[in-house]
Amino acid sequence: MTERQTDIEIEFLHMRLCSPLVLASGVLGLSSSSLKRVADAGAGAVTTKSCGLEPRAGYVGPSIIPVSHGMLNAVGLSNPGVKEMVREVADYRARCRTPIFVSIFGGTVEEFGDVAEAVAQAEPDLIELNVSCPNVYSEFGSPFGADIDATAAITRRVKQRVGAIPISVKLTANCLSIGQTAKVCEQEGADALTAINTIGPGMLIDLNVRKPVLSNLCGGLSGPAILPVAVRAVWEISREVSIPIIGTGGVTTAEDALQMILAGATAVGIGSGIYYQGLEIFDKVNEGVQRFLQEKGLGSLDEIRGTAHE
Amino acid sequence: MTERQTDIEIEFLHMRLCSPLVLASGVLGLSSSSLKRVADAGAGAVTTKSCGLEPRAGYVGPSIIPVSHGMLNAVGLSNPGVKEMVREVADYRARCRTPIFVSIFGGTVEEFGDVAEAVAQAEPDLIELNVSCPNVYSEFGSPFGADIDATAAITRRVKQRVGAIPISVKLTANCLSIGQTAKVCEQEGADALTAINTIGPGMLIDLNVRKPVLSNLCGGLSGPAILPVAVRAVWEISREVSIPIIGTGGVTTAEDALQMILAGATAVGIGSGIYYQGLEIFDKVNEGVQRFLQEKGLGSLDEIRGTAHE
Amino acid sequence: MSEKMSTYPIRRVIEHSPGLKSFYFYQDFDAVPGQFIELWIPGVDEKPFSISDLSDGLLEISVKAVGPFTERIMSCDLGDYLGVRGPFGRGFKIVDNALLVGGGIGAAPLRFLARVLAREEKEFVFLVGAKSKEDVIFSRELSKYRFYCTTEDGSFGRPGLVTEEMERIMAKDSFACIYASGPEAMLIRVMEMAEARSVPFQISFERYMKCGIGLCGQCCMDGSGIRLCVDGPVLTQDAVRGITEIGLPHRDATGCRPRPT
Amino acid sequence: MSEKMSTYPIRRVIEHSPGLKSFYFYQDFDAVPGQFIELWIPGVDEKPFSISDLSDGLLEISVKAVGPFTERIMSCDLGDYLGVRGPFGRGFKIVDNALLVGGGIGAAPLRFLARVLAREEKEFVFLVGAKSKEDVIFSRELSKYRFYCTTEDGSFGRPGLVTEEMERIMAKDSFACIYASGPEAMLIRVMEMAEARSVPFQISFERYMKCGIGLCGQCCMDGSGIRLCVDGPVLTQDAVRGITEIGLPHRDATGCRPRPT
Ligand SMILES: Cc1cc2nc3c(=O)[nH]c(=O)nc-3n(C[C@H](O)[C@H](O)[C@H](O)COP(=O)(O)OP(=O)(O)OC[C@H]3O[C@@H](n4cnc5c(N)ncnc54)[C@H](O)[C@@H]3O)c2cc1C
Ligand SMILES: Cc1cc2nc3c(=O)[nH]c(=O)nc-3n(C[C@H](O)[C@H](O)[C@H](O)COP(=O)(O)OP(=O)(O)OC[C@H]3O[C@@H](n4cnc5c(N)ncnc54)[C@H](O)[C@@H]3O)c2cc1C
Ligand SMILES: Cc1cc2nc3c(=O)[nH]c(=O)nc-3n(C[C@H](O)[C@H](O)[C@H](O)COP(=O)(O)O)c2cc1C
Ligand SMILES: Cc1cc2nc3c(=O)[nH]c(=O)nc-3n(C[C@H](O)[C@H](O)[C@H](O)COP(=O)(O)O)c2cc1C
Ligand code: FES
Ligand code: FES
Repeated sequence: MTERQTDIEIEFLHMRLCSPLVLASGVLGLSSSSLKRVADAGAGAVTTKSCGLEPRAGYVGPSIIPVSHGMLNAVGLSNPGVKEMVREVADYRARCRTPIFVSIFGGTVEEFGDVAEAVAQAEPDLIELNVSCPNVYSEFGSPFGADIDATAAITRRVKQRVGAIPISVKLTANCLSIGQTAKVCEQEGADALTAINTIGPGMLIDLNVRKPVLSNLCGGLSGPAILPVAVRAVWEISREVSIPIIGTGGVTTAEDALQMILAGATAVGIGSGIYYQGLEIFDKVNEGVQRFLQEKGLGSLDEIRGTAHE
Repeated sequence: MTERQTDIEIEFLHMRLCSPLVLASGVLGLSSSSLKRVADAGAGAVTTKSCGLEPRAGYVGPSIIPVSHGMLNAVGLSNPGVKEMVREVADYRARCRTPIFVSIFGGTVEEFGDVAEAVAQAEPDLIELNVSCPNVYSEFGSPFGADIDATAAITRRVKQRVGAIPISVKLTANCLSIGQTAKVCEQEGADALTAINTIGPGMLIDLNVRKPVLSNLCGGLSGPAILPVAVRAVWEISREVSIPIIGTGGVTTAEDALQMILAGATAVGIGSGIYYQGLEIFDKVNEGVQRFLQEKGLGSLDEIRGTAHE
Repeated sequence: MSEKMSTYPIRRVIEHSPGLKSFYFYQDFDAVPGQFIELWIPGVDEKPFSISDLSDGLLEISVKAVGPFTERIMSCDLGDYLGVRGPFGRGFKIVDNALLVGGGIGAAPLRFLARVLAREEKEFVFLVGAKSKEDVIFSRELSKYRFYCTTEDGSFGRPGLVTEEMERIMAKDSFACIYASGPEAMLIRVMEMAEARSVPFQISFERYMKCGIGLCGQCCMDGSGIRLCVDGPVLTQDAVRGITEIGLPHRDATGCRPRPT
Repeated sequence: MSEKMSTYPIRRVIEHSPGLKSFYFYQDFDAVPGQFIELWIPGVDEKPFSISDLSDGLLEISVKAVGPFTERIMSCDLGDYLGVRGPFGRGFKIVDNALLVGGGIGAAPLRFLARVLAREEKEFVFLVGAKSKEDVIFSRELSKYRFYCTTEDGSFGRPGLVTEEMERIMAKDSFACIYASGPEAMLIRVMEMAEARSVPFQISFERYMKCGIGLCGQCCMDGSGIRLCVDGPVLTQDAVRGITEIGLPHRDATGCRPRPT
């Protein structure tokens, strides 16, 4: 574990995170050991893979493929189910003090509530509601995240059932107004917002076999390609709400992370960036952010958060 | 002008195009000379910049900036107005036989009809309805393209007013279902569809001055980053309609163009690709497509169009 | 760029025995022994396979039919296009005077290793164990080297387990490194013997994999949390030491580890 | 990658005369004389400017206040961050024994050219014409070279137009190339003289520009349709020959060309 630079610490809800960087859901988030390894690599918090009520194997391969400037994925919400996840979280807690956020999904408003309540037993530092997975259309229809009322209902219901555990709603940019959706989530009691999930979705077709490569035909686009869209989304959300935002999407460098913070993010999610930069991405981005603050003579990220709005 | 390869010729509506490649609207589309130059470079058809009733200067700079894997633009529908455009089209016609498509926009359904009628005087080979410009939000509200009913109304109205001139509706991926929108356009009489316009929008923030770089703050994302989203959009549309599709978005290579065709596109739009590959992009892609057909022993693109659906 | 999906036609198929075939593809990457690829049968699924040889751009993988995917690939034929992503992971480091121990289809990556060792004029002994004669691949080729084989049913080579043969050989000779690949029970025994004699080892492990590029978390090993697809599949004793799940049932596609009931 | 936007602090400002300043930035690209950059005043606008010098990473641009943007830049100060994208376009090709003819602020790209010509030990004569003494920039530096100046009001150098001086010089000497930059009326006269004497020319033109990277179509020249931002701003006689709009009012930001009413 590298020495933490105190100045890139942030206050997030009632936690102090040693770094603004948060492992995004779905990446290296299946097991306690994997999550601990990411925490040790320099993340300020880690998020689990989204889990539902029952174990799901997800789609057959290929389910994750690099394309020219990003990744396409349609893993089909594969996950070990909430019971197993609760065990992993407990195991993580016993071994690691870095805050852990548990991501959940459900097929109905009520199911979101059920999963959240089950997850609450593990006392995660935050429950993230994945209302925005674009890859299970045939099963669940278009993502809740595209429907502002459904998103509101899920937020409200989960909030009722998890008590004091903070919740963050993970928003999609594939909606009419991410700013308005964010505002409604805040009104319904969301403690934070995560934005964005993958965009598109996108498709890659192989020219020789003339078939889409992903077994699900299409998958969500993440990685460098989506950074500008994510920055814009965070900017729009931050204009509408005062709760903290985990700005996620396409971050691979300190400059990218700083754009998120200037747009109004409190923390910065990193997922696909691990493919592009390895697990060292956390240290590298932390150091780059630190260097930027030093060069500009700034004491902490608080001094620049959201300043691109001025 | 290079020798045309007959085998990449396509039938598009009632035209024969010497290449499936179409210059996308907004790129090098202001003047007859510029459009002719692109035709000479190997495009099968060219599309003008979108024009409205009156001249518009658009936004101040920066209005077009390259980002890591694409371009952001918010030119603010700058255009010389329909009267001037009609002159340019006439001038183009006098000098060049490559088909010309005129793109139009309007602030209301009626205005779309007015501009279309004015443009029809120039007898363009096709009128493209830009219902999907994402960059004039503050002025026009969210793009018509996100609203299926508005898109339908515009299509119907324009169809009534331009008589026999074919129309293509330019769709945005920033909507709930591009397939459904396409279907409605077909029902309302659209002769073709163009997909997609830029996505996002996206934002780039400068870290030193802590401000968004684009004068409009955000702008539509085009270029390589959006290819997978465009391919998926074409695929979805092609499942719903039988009218031809101009597959546009992120095409820079023959492989990209072929993905579009396998997904169901009849013609392939190229815009930002000109930045990445120069005007030679048309020749290069034509040659690459030709080579692919030869290697696979295929006579024409008809033999593979849409085959990724099988 | 080969981490992206590319499809190649099958250039050659060799049937070693029923349900045991090698497939060859011309492609454009370079790889070291121990690395693996993800193989896509269009419309079916994608699964990891070790590279069993790569020379002059001709890639060979050797597959044993054990389930739906590997059965399906047995019916793939010359000219069929299959998708290949890779090479992935860390392979074997070359050491002189080594003992190679392969169990069943686990011999595949060691065969590529042996070819490279021979090319670099390193000394080595190659042991292969299998259930039966039909499960022994490359025996003709390997007999050019110092090669010993065991089968459980005694139908080829010496009867018994490969680890018994290994015991005998290690009693006589000393080695600078043990390379191994095969069923996990065998690997555990190999590690015990290596540690007992303080011989360094490099062992190729298998876990359920999805992405192959270190993102999905499917192949992360309990304990240290290392990603087998990126930090492995070849692990040294240092890497193995941090792992607590060796010998346990593997996590399946859901991420669950089957628990004893 | 410098075609992307980067911001740099102003390192130095020189006031040549009121409304005529040079600004210096340390940046990380290389460029040739005749190329230009797009300059962004954050929150204001972005406009094209020729590079008037670039050495050891220190970029100089020289601006004359003629409207809102160029007025605004006069109030920019040391340490202010401005955005620079570039370098864009095709610059001048180096020719020995050349005549450089600059009109007003048009002297800016020629000043960079002169420095490069001198560095490469090429022969050249530099003529600058301006309205008045205050509009003459770099005269002290340029007097190291074979430098002649004209002003319309006679306040500096010879009274009259630079093209008159050019006529006199060309009557005496012969040149392998004429480089020119300045108001279009002047450029037309320069081209006439060059063609009359069959001297090749390389001339830097200006048109309304937006993207600078050959996409928006704003700077496309009627006739051949070439993009001035990519295929220019420096054009040879071959390139000029295909253009039909020289001397006409320029297209404005809407794309309209003001028509005589
Ligand atoms: C790094 C690595 C290298 C391998 N090299 C070879 C090789 O050279 N030759 C060879 O024949 N086999 C190899 N395998 C094993 C091969 O991947 C499995 O045999 C194959 O995936 C089985 O799929 P199935 O549908 O035929 O069988 P199933 O019935 O699905 O499973 C049979 C066995 O294979 C395992 N398996 C299934 N899917 C996967 C997966 N996605 N990733 C890993 N294991 C899986 C199962 O856990 C089970 O143990 C390798 C595996 C790994 C991880
Ligand atoms: C390739 C090139 C190199 C140039 N180099 C220099 C230089 O070295 N020094 C210098 O002082 N000026 C240079 N200019 C001109 C400079 O860009 C204009 O003076 C400036 O844009 C004027 O803006 P404004 O708002 O001050 O004036 P405005 O009142 O807006 O316009 C004044 C004049 O500048 C022209 N202009 C305005 N906007 C643009 C634009 N976006 N692109 C091109 N022309 C425009 C107008 O057409 C008009 O002729 C160059 C222009 C080009 C195209
Ligand atoms: C392989 C993969 C799996 C993902 N799985 C999930 C998931 O289970 N739940 C979720 O909310 N987001 C999931 N995401 C989305 C990411 O959390 C993140 O929002 C998105 O990838 C954009 O960030 P990035 O560009 O840093 O990856 C996944 C992304 C990837 C690449
Ligand atoms: C600079 C620029 C200007 C554009 N202007 C228009 C426009 O006026 N009308 C329109 O329908 N699309 C416009 N577009 C969108 C393109 O036509 C195209 O749909 C989009 O850029 C995706 O294709 P590409 O990746 O090939 O550029 C513009 C795109 C760019 C980059
Ligand atoms: S297979 Fe996905 S992390 Fe290893
Ligand atoms: S300024 Fe845009 S094409 Fe030249």
